[in-house]
Amino acid sequence: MAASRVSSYSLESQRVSLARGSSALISPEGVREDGRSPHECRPAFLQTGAVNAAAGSAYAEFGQTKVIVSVFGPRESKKAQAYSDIGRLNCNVSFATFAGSVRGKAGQSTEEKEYSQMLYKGLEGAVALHTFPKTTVDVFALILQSGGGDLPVVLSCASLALADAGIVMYDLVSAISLSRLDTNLLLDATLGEEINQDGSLMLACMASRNEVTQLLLTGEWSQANLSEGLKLCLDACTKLAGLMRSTLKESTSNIED
Amino acid sequence: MALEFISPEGLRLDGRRPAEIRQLRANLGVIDKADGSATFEMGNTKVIAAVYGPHEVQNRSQQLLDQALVKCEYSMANFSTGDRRRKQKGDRRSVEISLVIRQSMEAAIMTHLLPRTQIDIFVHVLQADGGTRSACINAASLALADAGIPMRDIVASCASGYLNNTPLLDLNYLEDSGGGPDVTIALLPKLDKITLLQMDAKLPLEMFEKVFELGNKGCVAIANYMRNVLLENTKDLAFARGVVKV
Amino acid sequence: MVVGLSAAERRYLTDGIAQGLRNDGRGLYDFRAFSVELAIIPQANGSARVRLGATDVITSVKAELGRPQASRPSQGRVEINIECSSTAAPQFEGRGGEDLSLELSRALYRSLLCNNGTGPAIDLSALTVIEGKLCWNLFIDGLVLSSDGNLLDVLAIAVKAALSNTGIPKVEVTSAAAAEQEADFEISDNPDDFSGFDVSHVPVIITLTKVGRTYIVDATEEEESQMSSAISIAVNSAGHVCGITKRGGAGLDPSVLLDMISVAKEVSKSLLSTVDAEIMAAESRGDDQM
Amino acid sequence: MTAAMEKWRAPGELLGWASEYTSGRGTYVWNNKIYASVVGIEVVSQPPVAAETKGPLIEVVGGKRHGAVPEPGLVVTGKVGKVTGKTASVEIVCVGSRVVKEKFSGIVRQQDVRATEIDKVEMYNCFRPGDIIKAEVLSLGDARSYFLTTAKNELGVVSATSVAGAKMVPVSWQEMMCPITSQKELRKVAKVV
Repeated sequence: MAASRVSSYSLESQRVSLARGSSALISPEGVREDGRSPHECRPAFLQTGAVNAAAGSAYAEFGQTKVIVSVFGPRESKKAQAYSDIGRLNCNVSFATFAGSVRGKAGQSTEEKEYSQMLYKGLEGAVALHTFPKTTVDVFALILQSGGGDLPVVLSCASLALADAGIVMYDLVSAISLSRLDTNLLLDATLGEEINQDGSLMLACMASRNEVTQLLLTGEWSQANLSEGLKLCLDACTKLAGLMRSTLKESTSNIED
Repeated sequence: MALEFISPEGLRLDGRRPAEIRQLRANLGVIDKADGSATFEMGNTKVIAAVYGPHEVQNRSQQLLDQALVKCEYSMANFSTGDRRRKQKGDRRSVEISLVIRQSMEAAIMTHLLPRTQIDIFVHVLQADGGTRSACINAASLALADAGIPMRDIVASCASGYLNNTPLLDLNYLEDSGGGPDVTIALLPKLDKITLLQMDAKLPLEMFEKVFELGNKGCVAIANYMRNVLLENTKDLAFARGVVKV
Repeated sequence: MVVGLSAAERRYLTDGIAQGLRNDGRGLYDFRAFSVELAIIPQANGSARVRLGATDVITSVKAELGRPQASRPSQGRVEINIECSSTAAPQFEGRGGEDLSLELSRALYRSLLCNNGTGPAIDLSALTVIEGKLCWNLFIDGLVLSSDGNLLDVLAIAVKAALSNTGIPKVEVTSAAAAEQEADFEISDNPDDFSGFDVSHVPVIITLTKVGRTYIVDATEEEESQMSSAISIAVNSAGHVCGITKRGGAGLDPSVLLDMISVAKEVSKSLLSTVDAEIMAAESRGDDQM
Repeated sequence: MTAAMEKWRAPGELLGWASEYTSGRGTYVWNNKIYASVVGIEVVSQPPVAAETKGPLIEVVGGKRHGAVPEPGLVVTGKVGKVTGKTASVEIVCVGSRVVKEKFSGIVRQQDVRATEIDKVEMYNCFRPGDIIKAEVLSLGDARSYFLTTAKNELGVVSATSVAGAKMVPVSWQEMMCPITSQKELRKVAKVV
């Protein structure tokens, strides 16, 4: 997976035309719209410590999708919810008004609520809640640009921010999505591919413990497609986890020097 | 009058006599998880009620030291009315009806026997064809009885109106929106006490006497029906437990 | 409803499941008996009430004429909205039930209609009247009256039953107007020429709940309170997987995941047949009632 | 030590078998394997004499640690807020030696102020709003605050300002004196050694 450092503000003029026949999305030789091969992920740029006010934070860029996550806490649960003797994770995902092609994406609030729930479900299994009893860790994710595969990028970036905040975790959570255009599986799909997809699969997993924490699938899948898709996503998640680990190590070591 | 509510032969739009109540149907214990539950149907208006409690008060500030705290929530299903657009749950009309139901139920429940506790009454309208408020009160009384909560008397309620200068009993949606007055009464039949009396639109005083009288008779009739249902239910329970050899 | 299980009850439940025994005597992969009633909401185009054990839900399908989406001129739109009534549990009072309602609505939307409505479950192109200008919009509303676990599976059955009971009135276009103005049309309201819905492709959802190291089908609320993780898998009559939603926190080993999917496929065969049988029975009961 | 020499670890990295090592801070055991649970440097050291397994102790330390969280048994320092007849509310400022990023609220109940003559405790003679106290976390308390106790000699008021505004000097375990007006005020004083 190309882990090249794309300069974070390179504004390629990739116009994404919305209504496009699926044939234009992948050429006969199997090259996708943006030049990648079907099983190749988008160039990723990861960086921790993006927000110094937060206990921990991370910024992630996967192709056109740009996300920033900041983690606060563990701190006292604000409105005194019911007493709970283990820690609480409070996740909130919001879209910037300029995130989508149309300003203030319509139906944003239901999508935001849904993404917040899914972010919580994806991270819940990876965070050792018993190490900060009765307090809450707040995870605020902001999607700066929605270029497709927003949820998996938010998940990976959030787990990076949690690690950067020093929260005790069982493992990093890396996530990837995959779109199916009749039989060919396009890994780490862009917005254009996602709109014309026949089916999609989003997987979040704890790579080194080899455990799936979140799985969402839509569209009609035969068994063969399904198992191949799962395998592709698992490999991609392991590679992504490797990249996340090196990002974490670099950021801490250059603080030392 | 554009719409003839009463045909020359004295029949209403749905074929009822002016002083006739719609078809009543009720059954108890429809929700296993609830302490007491009941559905109540008046013609096409169908309502389900569930009672939880008496249980510990959720927030200490509302706790009453000498009596039970009765809380009620009324909500309508999205599909209950013709047009699908239902407002959010906490809209004004639902809050007002919840308050009305709570007041009439609180008058019947012997709250002083259950101090420092809380009784939740939840009512959901499955189908609305006029008189939803009355159906909810009837369903709530049955649910409370099913939950074994001590009550001075069951609360029976029904609505009556006045169209084509004849008093009508138990209005359906068409008659309700026919522009005439709508008098909703909730009654403790044995104690002969009114726990709820609401009327909108104008009505001359002597006419009001007649409509009110008709409504009263309607409530008494519904109360008798509810008492039979409760009797029947208790017989089934006794039979199921083998106490009574029927 | 938060089930107050004592430690002993919890041990009894989890150890029982580990040995393949469940509190109510069912096997690990057995469904509870369920009953289906059709056409219980007269104002709706189609409605159903399904009771599975103590879980009780009502769904209604309403069709309204409207403009199709710009990006999908040749298809009607479908919206699914589930509501948890406070009668099911005191926690659902006020805004309490909203999170669960959103989760159920999205899971159903994802499994039944797949992404942005292109799924094969419901043939949306049959909903168009005039391409690009006029189409039927389906509003599927669900209401949970009483909940004893496994809500998603019951709701899926209820939606399938409601759709099978749905009748869409025939629309004669009296004057095919030019592109922009409104075409005028006339909706026939005699029930005979209502076009029904082919629901054979609509999938059923099987939720596998992992308690300890074993997973079970159709968990009651008590069993759900002990779950470490749960997966809802939608399978249609062709045996294809139409949607997967993972709930619950703990991670799942991918191999276990694949086993769960195959078990779901196995169970779905028998469930699909029982659901169709129940719907058939309900329809015949419905006819003699009419 | 250059980065290559030290072994930087991120959460989830396999460190070794539970049979060979004993897991220390920053690590956890799962399926008898030891994994790292925080970002930091892997340090292997001799096992503490008490540890039952003989393997060397493996820890991941030095990384960024999340803000301190009060836990039963830890000594915390806090500022007294409202004092009522039965309780004194405390704003916990630091846990052990680490300052807290955002304040936690705790309360000292009448029965937890001192170990002797518990029912004759008058709260306003033990604490005054604005005092800095050292207390031990008794329990996680209820939904709003932690339960704290000062029922040990080295716990109680550490510094207080007198009515005249000067920093008072402890005289006995129950009194503090204002250096300017030499007026004595009653406090539950901590024996700061």
